Amino acid sequence: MKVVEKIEKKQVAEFYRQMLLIRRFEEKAAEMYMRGKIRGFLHLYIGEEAIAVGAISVLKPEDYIVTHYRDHGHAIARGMDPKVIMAELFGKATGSSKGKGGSMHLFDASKNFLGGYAIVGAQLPIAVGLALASRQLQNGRVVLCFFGEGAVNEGEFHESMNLASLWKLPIVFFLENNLYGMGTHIDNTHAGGRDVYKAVGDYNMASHRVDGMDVMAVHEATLEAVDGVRSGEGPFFLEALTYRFRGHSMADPINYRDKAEEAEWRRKDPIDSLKRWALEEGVLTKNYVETIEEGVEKELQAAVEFADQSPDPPLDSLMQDVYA
Amino acid sequence: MKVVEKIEKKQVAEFYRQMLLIRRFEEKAAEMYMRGKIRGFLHLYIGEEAIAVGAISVLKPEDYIVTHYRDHGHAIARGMDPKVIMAELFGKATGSSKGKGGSMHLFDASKNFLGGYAIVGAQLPIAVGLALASRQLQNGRVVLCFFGEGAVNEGEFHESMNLASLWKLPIVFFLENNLYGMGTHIDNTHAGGRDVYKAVGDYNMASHRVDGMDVMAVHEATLEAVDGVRSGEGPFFLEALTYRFRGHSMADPINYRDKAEEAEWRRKDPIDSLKRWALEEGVLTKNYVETIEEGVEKELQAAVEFADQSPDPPLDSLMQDVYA
Amino acid sequence: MAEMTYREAISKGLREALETDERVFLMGEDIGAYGGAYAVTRGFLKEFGPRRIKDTPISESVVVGAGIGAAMAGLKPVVELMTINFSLLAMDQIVNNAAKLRYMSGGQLKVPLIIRTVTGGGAQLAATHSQSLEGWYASVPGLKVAVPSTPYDALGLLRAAFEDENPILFAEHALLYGLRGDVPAERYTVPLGQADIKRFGKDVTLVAYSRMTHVALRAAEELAREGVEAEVVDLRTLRPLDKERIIQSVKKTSRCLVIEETWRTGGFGAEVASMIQEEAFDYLDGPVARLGGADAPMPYSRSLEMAAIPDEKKIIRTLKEVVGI
Amino acid sequence: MAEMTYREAISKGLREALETDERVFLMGEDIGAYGGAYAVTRGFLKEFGPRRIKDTPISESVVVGAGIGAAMAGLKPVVELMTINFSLLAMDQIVNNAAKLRYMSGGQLKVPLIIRTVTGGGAQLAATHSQSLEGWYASVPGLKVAVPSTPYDALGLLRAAFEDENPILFAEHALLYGLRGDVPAERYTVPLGQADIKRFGKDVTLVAYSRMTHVALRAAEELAREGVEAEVVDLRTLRPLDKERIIQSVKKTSRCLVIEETWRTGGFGAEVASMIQEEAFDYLDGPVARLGGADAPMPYSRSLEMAAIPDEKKIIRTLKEVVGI
Ligand SMILES: Cc1ncc(C[n+]2csc(CCOP(=O)(O)OP(=O)(O)O)c2C)c(N)n1
Ligand SMILES: Cc1ncc(C[n+]2csc(CCOP(=O)(O)OP(=O)(O)O)c2C)c(N)n1
Ligand SMILES: [Mg+2]
Ligand SMILES: [Mg+2]
Repeated sequence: MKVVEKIEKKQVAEFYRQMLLIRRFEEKAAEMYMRGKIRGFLHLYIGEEAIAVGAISVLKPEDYIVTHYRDHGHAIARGMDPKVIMAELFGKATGSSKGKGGSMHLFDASKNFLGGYAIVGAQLPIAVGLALASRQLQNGRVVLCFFGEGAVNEGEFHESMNLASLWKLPIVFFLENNLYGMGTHIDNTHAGGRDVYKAVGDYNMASHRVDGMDVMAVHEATLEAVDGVRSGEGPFFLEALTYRFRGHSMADPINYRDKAEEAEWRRKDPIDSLKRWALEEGVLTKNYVETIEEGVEKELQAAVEFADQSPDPPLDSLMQDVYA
Repeated sequence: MKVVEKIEKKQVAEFYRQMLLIRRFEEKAAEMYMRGKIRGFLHLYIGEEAIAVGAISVLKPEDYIVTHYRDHGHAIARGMDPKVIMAELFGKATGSSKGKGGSMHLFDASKNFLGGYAIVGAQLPIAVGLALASRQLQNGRVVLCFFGEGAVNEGEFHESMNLASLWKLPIVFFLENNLYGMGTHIDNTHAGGRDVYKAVGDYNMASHRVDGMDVMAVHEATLEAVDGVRSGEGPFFLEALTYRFRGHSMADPINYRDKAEEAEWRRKDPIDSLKRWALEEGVLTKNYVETIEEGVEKELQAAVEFADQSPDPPLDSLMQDVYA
Repeated sequence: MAEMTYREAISKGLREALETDERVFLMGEDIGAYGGAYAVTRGFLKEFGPRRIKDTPISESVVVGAGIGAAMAGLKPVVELMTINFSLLAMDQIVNNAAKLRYMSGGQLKVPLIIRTVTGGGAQLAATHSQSLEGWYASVPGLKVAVPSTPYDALGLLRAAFEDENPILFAEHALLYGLRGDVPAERYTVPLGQADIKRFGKDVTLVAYSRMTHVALRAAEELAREGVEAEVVDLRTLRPLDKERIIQSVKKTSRCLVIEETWRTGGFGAEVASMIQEEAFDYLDGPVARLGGADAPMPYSRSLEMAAIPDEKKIIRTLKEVVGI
Repeated sequence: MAEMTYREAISKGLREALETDERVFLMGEDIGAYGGAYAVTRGFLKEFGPRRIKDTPISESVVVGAGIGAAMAGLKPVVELMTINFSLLAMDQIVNNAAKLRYMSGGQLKVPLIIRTVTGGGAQLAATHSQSLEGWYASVPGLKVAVPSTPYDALGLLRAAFEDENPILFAEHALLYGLRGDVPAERYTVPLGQADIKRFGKDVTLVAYSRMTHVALRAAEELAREGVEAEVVDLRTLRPLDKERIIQSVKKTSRCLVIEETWRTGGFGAEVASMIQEEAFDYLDGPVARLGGADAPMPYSRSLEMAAIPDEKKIIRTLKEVVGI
């Protein structure tokens, strides 16, 4: 665990709570998927929680976030209510998108959480536009944009890096490099090798790599990145090395990964690590940790109940919100 | 003029002949455009002749070429008959595409000249595919792919660089950097600055810059590039600095460029330079040069006559060649 | 009342918006220093400065995506795609983001974006540069599509587009920029979704839009000399589609020809024709006929291109051979 | 005769081609190590090796473009686009290069490329992942579009695609992969451009394709119980379109409903309906009716999604209310 100066116990506790909330939320979601309560594509963020939690903790409420379809973690870290997320996954009228978006398309405009994007790379141009608005309006807002290493090979990645840097827009591009895009390893997709963060030098963009399994490290790196970006230095590219413990989606048999590799990464579990460290260093007491854990359980219990008991969307909502 | 060892007089004469043929062909085309014989978009290559001529001189007949809409120079350098090109520009049945392609879409399959592409960047993926075929068929063919610096900002550029390098395909990517894409200067479009050739390091691709006004230098650089590529080293990226002496197309009023800048580049005229050098160094005699010039004039006279006297495409050809 | 060109009308609409609404800015390839490929924004960079008039790299996808993002954040961007042909490179952003973000967010978001672009053939630009793809966009829920045929409509529709809160594809026809027409001095708008009867007649309805409206009008003039009075309905927007006005006209005339420039097969004219026979079958004397572009890529040669695009002669021939006028 | 699934039929077709034609290779995202998002190519990498089965980066445009280039150079590539939704990112290559290169070169070039992709909704994948965009491609001259509904047709059309020298979009329906059906042991092909009467009847013609064929067939079964004999025409390919067979059927039944999954407005069904009333107006008892998907982005919720997609009930309701059965 990275030793971060000035970090408060309260913050550590909150990191732990959020990461656990995400983990348990998704375990519940997986369970509900098996029971047919959730359908379609469900992409779990399990293993990667430190990134969303560490990074988003740095933002102000007025800052923007966009991300990919693997978006539960970011949504929860941004403070979206697990109830409305779970309800959305259940396709209910009380869901964040009234049941129309589903797992891949979470939004909370009130929190400037402007979406999960299910087309790989499609959120990058959107991030550029949000940052452009911030620049035009001189309102100091920063955009935090998450994406996977698979998205790096899309043309839109290139166009977005170039334009963001050319116009010195306030964006932190946050690459969640979990080594695989579906079943395809980065070595088979990225000519530039595994050090993706170095590849943006050609766009005249500053970049940095951080341990994606260490919430403290992610927090600190993002803090620095956001500070620079907010002060007008132009976009910053952060890469976190991480690993998804589960398959790409619930449909993935995961027959393309090495068991030893999986085990190695599991040993770096970001939640276990934080807990161990916090207890060992006396940052958190066992008691407090248990209180957090109970709180999380209760919140999720309530979320599932809420989702389950909520009504389906009325059929006439089918044609609503097509136009403003 | 770069001193290139081992170059034969015959080759120098041929460089001069081809460059002059391109120059005079396009001057004729511009004239015919003003007279309404040619319509649509006409993009002149004037000023950039050294690139097509120097680079294409290196290829074997079985190698492939693709390029952009500014394609007369490449077509002529590849040995396409000016007659059929002019007829194509006139929209005649005897044109290379039977009058259907026009200036932006020249093709000569018999010479593996596989086209001018009018969508910026669209030839790059095609080049990847041709090279992939060469690899699959193990036939040793190399692809030479031309594009402008404006195309570098398209997503397809990125996707093509990555895939070509990842699969180590036999392509020479040839960037004709004439500083402007239509009216927009490279400084306003490319975050990485003017040294575009350096930007491909991130794709693990070798690259090199050459003086695009010096046919010898272009020839030599391409020779080296093609050798490496043919021997299986993967793609190579060549950048030539150049300048288009005319507007983007015949419709361009050119009010975005500095007159001093234009004058400076005109002083580097690749055809004048070669002629001066060849005469001064005694590589070519005045007499021989004049013979070449007369030959070119005659050839173009014949081309214009051929185009002018050729019939329009028959109306029933409208629906031909939609399908194979 | 002032006479101005289609180009000037659009420039005027853009200028008005830039002057009155700080949220408005323009972004696109060569709209600044170059003045716009079709000179619509000539002088704008000087007048409004680089904060409002943004030259972009040749990167259609991020430019449109950035427009969407900026619109979501409360601005009113006008993105110019030099021609509709290049919109294919931004199609995912248009179809999957601009059109769907509102719906997918359960109504939380709005994307008040105008995408200006140039459509149509007829200038011998050949296959890749002569397409009329607006019909595809008109089939996408969440988008609106405007296709003005006159300076009056262009300005009125553009004003309406600035007042609208949805993503709008605004397709200007390359061959209409020089067209002159009257434009009132006082402010007006042309609502999105209101077709216009450009000529009244009782014998047959010609449905068209954009440049084909003028072709239809010329055909109608010629028919009038033969004593046939054609009514010309100019759709003005493909989505929303003013079904009512079309149907009213067809109910009156009992005969209809739908004219469009794009490939006949699968063109939006098929939607219009289908809709008409669905809604007015019992009023029809015969099938709703269609005249579209040739089902071939656009050829470069003048004579072939002319053969590929509907003109007055083809309209009259179709009316005689198919509609039975 | 063997029974196999739609998935197996397509795998079989690909395998045959790989085995018999050295020019054939497969290329796409996750078709190798992962075995294909819909498991069509499971085991192929092991069987044929990485020279024939190429996993690609997530770069739709260059993957399709590379397929075009390789096809021009004499190979027979099969490019897989994981779903048709992602084809939007390769649309320029498909529409401007694959479809037009032959024409623009005056017939010098050929692009014998197969683009396999997955279309359709119904699996609660929401708006960006549930589109049926094949109709757009079917409107592009130079392309062919196959949309098989059964294992038999899938294999037969795929074989025909391998024999064809043109670029072909081969759109498989996500919900049909598990469908079982008979496939003859001896080699056969299904020619591109030949619709199939999947059920004979005299009272009304139902025109459909892909998964909607089955929905139409189920509706027909139900109607039969009420004494109405519906004829079900499965288009099998949208381009070429088998006008003759459709018209023949409509001339017999005098009534017609065209069913498709995509948004009703501007769908390819409009082309079919327009064409029918043009060619068979005098045989029709009433308008050619259309039933399409809701004019909204696809919602995630099960109940809303079901409301958005045509089903047996909606077919029967439309037949009763609009066609007057
Ligand atoms: C344009 C596009 N192509 C393909 C897909 C299918 N797809 C969904 S996720 C994915 C892998 C993305 O990998 P990565 O960016 O590394 O993110 P990760 O899933 O690892 O978080 C693919 C290929 C898609 N959704 N969009
Ligand atoms: C996708 C696309 N966008 C825009 C255009 C319009 N356009 C044609 S050429 C051009 C400039 C290209 O500049 P560059 O690549 O530098 O080549 P140059 O013309 O300088 O040779 C533009 C914007 C196009 N043809 N295709
Ligand atoms: Mg990944
Ligand atoms: Mg240039």
